[in-house]
Amino acid sequence: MSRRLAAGASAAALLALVRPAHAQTDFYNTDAGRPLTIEDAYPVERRALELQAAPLRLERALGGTYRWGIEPEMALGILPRTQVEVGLPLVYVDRGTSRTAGAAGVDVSVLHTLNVETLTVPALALSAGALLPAGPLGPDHAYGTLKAVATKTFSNARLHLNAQAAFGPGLSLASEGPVSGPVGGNTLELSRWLAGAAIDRTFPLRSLLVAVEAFARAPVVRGEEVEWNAGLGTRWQAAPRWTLDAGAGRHLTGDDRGWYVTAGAAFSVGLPWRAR
Amino acid sequence: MSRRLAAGASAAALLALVRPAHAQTDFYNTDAGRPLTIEDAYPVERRALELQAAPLRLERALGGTYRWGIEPEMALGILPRTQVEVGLPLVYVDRGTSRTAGAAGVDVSVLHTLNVETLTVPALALSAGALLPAGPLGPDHAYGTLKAVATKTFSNARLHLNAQAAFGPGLSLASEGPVSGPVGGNTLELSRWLAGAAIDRTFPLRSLLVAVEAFARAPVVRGEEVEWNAGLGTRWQAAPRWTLDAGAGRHLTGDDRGWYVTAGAAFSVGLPWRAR
Amino acid sequence: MRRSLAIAALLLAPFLAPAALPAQWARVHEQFYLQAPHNWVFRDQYQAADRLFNAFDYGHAILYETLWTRPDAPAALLEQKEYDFLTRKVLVKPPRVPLEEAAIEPKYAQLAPEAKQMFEWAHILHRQLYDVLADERLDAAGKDREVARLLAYYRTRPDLAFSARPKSMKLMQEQPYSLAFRRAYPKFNGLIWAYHWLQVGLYEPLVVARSQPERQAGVRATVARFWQMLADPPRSFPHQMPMTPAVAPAFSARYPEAAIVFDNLHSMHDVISDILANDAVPRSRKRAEILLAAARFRDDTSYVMSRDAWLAMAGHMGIENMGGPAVNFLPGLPAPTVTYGAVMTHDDRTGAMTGFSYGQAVGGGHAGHAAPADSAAKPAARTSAPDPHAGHHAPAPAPTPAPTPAPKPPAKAPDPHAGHKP
Amino acid sequence: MRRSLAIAALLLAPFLAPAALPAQWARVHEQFYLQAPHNWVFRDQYQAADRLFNAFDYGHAILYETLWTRPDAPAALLEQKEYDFLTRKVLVKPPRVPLEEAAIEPKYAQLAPEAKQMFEWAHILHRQLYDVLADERLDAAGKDREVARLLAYYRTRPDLAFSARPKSMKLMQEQPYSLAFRRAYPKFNGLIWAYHWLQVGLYEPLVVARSQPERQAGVRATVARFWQMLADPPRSFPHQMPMTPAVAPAFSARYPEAAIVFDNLHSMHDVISDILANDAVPRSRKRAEILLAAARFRDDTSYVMSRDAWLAMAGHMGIENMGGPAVNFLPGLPAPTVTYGAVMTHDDRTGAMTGFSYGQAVGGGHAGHAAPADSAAKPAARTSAPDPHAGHHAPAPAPTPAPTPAPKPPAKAPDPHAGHKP
Repeated sequence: MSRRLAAGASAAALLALVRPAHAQTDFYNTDAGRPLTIEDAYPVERRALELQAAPLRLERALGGTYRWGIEPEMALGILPRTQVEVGLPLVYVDRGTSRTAGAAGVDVSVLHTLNVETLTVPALALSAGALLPAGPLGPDHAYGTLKAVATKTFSNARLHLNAQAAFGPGLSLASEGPVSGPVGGNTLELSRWLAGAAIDRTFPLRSLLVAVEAFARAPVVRGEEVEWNAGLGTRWQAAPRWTLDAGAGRHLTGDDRGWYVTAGAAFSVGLPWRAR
Repeated sequence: MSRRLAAGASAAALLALVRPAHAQTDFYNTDAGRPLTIEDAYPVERRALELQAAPLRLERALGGTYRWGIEPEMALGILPRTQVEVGLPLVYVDRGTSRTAGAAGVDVSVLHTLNVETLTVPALALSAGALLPAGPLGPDHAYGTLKAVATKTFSNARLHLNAQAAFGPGLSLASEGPVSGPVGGNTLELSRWLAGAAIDRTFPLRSLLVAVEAFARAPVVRGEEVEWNAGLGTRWQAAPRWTLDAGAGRHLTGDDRGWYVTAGAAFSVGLPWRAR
Repeated sequence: MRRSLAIAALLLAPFLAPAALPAQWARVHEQFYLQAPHNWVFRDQYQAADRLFNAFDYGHAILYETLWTRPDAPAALLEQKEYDFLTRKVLVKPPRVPLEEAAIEPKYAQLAPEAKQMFEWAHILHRQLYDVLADERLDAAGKDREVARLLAYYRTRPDLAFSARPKSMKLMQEQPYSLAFRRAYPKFNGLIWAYHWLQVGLYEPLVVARSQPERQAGVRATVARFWQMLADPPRSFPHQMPMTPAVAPAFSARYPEAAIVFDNLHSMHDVISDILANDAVPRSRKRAEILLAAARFRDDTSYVMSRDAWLAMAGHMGIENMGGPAVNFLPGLPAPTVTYGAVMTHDDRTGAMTGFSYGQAVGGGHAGHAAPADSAAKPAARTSAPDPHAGHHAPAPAPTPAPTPAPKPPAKAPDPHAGHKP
Repeated sequence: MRRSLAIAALLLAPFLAPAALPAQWARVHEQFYLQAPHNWVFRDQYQAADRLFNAFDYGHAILYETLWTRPDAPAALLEQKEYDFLTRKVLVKPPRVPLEEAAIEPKYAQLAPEAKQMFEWAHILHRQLYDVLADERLDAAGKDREVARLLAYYRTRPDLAFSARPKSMKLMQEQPYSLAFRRAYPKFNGLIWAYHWLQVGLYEPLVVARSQPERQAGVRATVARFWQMLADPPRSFPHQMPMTPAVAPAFSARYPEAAIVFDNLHSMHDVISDILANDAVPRSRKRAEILLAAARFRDDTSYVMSRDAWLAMAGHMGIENMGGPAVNFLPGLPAPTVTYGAVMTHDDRTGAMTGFSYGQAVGGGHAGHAAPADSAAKPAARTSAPDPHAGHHAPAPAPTPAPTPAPKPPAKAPDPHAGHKP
């Protein structure tokens, strides 16, 4: 594989599959990528440990390239309204004639919710994350992201706003010029910025949530235009400890209007505790 | 698309996706393709009408070609131990640079079970089917198949044997020589012959069945060797009227060891009846 | 080619019959239940009760499979191991959907597929009748019409349908093989009878209730009664086969044909248990005896009784020996002694009542400890406990709604006042 | 860029607060339940009862949301529409998992997130206590130890935990806003009280049963009793708030701290209903009143009583006004009058009993219609009906196991003999 191709594949995998992973068991607490890119402002509960057991993702991008990903993650509610999270995305890129597989970095993040929603104030959260070099498809350098999230609940729906910016030496990837094509899907980290909104509606007696989103992002790759995306997804509380999610999305702009589908299952337990 | 490529794509879709569709709601009555190629000897119940609601199939063959299929089917228990079935496979072939979509023929079949299993005699069934020309990915001519099925139940498992042969003018396809590559997956109809066995085990309190299979087939395409395949699958009774199934399989021989995954849901109702 | 033949021989080997058994060719076929708007209504509206019936499927099937495949096993296999599994696991967490019995009793199903399908066809009738009687969209006439349709559909399979003529208990209890099961497996036999009690008993609250809330409450009460039978086995189990006209008299009076079919069904369950459990019937004869009994349960001539005789027999067997009636055993709720939502005032230091700030005591009789008009319907404990409401009246007396006396009070209610400072 | 700004403004518009409301900054946080091997045991072992509690979540939440968001709606919205939906749909087909209450009561949750989370934290304690008491792997000491752990964990959130000191009913019933809910919505109020009856009542069979089958049977009976309360509302509902020491005296004696917390929890449920339902509290004051009441329910000083006074008060309020006791109301099964599995012979023409071919009548007293030792425990109808077993004896008398008399027979059982030819 040529060096350029390798770089392209690596970046593509990276862009497609690695997201700040604020996994939450509760079907009502959406999480970036589970199922939508745009998430809500709430962390996992304090003292909860959540495991993303089988988070699958299939994406089709330009040229019939199929990418498969499995993204084990764990999130921990370490402090009131605060979670830390670690993810290890594993990626398999199938370009037909060539295939690549491996880890695509290590993802760590912390999310802190400032307040609980009241009649006058939406819930607000701040998140900071880093993608660290690891694995054959991981980045060469560490990247950082900062993100602000707001959630406002109406009687019949919730509205979520996300705004995010990236920084770090990894942005020098852009100096290599455009990769072989635009990358599809749920690409957050290596956007110069990302902003979007999601609306979800809950069917509380069924413990089911359905959501739609639209967001814009500026890819770091030089020469790319602002890219618009749309997605829809659902989360369902299958059992008290188990949440299932599924989603799909598509690019609305650019030459290649790629799509992706996701499916996942999260399991949660509490931390051990003993009275002092 | 060149004529040869078109023929190849058509044959590939055909081979991959069209099977005699003996759909049965009951999780205990396996059906060709739902989830395995090798099926059991029982038809749907008399007076039952069964609809395959969302039978999906994704297959990867040589060169990174992904094929997606949706195969609506309906089966009717018209007589004691006898069903007729009609299926309309819809196929989307994604060769990366080119994509083809459309119907891949009309599939009709009848299956008759000769007897119910007793301590000394296994259940035996005969099936006759035809694949009729229809749609852009359908065959040019009608093809026929004949099949014999036997099922023997042990205390902890069941064993199913299938043997099948094809006939019809469609076999002249072989005279065009090998298509661009061997076709993957659950390819029954256009084998000169097919023979195999499946073993399944039931978890009756969960209304769950898991099964494995191995079968050999002789592709009609001249010059192909006998091809060995293996698969595994599961069926689950999700509700009295709903059965879900999922399966996966792989070629064990040949240059291209392609794989496939399937997922489906079947719904059943009874025919209207009034006392005379 | 030689390799292919070898493979073929290998694959076919399991299909070769054991030489000792004669070849059997059976052609009985399965049939879908009657399609109707009331399909699965009972499952939808009475989930917990419906799931118990799924669990019962398992109990019946594992019984036959064990009796047939483990003839030399100690009685404890059924009486302890399977019994505990059934009552502590399967009934407690019953399956979500009706089970595939052939997967639980594969060898029994091969032994007598014709008899197995008779049970299945009758179980479908059982289930569909619950659906009709549970469907609040149907009025009484609609229910009668749908029950008649179900019975007509049931009759379309004369090769499977039980006779609608009552059968004498002689067919069940006085055959050469009779009683082997109840003697060797009294707990499991009692469990099966408790199953049959609920399977016919549950029709009764569905039939006698006058409203949807009464039907919902009645079904829960009947199910609770079934669980009560499991508390001290076999003493607490029915001592006789529960007869539908005794356990569910209103249902039996309204749908006698269905009641007779179910009594015949439940009789044949016991007969097959006896044939399988009785060593005096050689294994080579068991299929023939089962098919003979099955034919007698289908025909309208063997061992028949009149309907009047059937009713008399059920009465003489004694409802008290069958687990008791399926309705009207739960006492009424206690009659309140204050108006709805009345506010009593209390001394914060002692908790003692000091008066009413809203509402009042019900019935002037409370004032002087005299029995009110409905005192006979009061919990017994009330009459011997000091009445803390005596002598208190609301500051501004409101109209006093007289509570309807509860029809069936508990014989004895625990007295929460005992041990508390008055 | 102008377009981007316009889009941003559009997106942010819904976040701008209505000018009339003061900004509220709340920071209460959620916490996971105590991780333990007994997690979800109750759900696993008592599915139908557990699901009712999921349905109760919905009832509580939709009540507050409706009271807050539809202040001008007619009473029929809650008393008929929501009541029917709850009792005919939600309770009949309860949700499979505990619900997300914030999704049912989003506006109430915004009004008073601190109070909402107090309820949630106490509901977690409720649920986890069922788990401990339902766990057959724990002996009595193990259960006591785990209950103590749960209470200690509950206390780690002083910002959410209800006081373990009993509160006077004055806090609930004698505030300026009190009684508004029960007056305007008697059916819904009764339903909430029935919920609270079951939520504390269900501990009692779990505590008093001596075996797993008794526990299973007891829980079913208590659940059946709850359904009985729905049959004739509001007459059949509790007329007073069910007090834990009255409804579940054994539980309250063993775990008084938990019982007090639940009484305080259930009191505060009623208080918030009154605050929301009472028009005398202006909308701008409702949050403040709720937070004030919540603080009083958390502290150990406001409106406190001694435990003895609490017990006395619960007794004086009258168990008969609270839906009755949660156990021991179901009569015993009838005492059989034949030996287990006895075979009566019958005249096939009339159905009349002719004798026994196996087993016999129980108790010689049957022979002469004299009352056996346990006649007082017999169904009343038995004594006035001719005894078909009189005078019959088994051909070969077998040892007669004397059945234990059933402790609590039904006051009256329907007589299947009536109308049948003897």
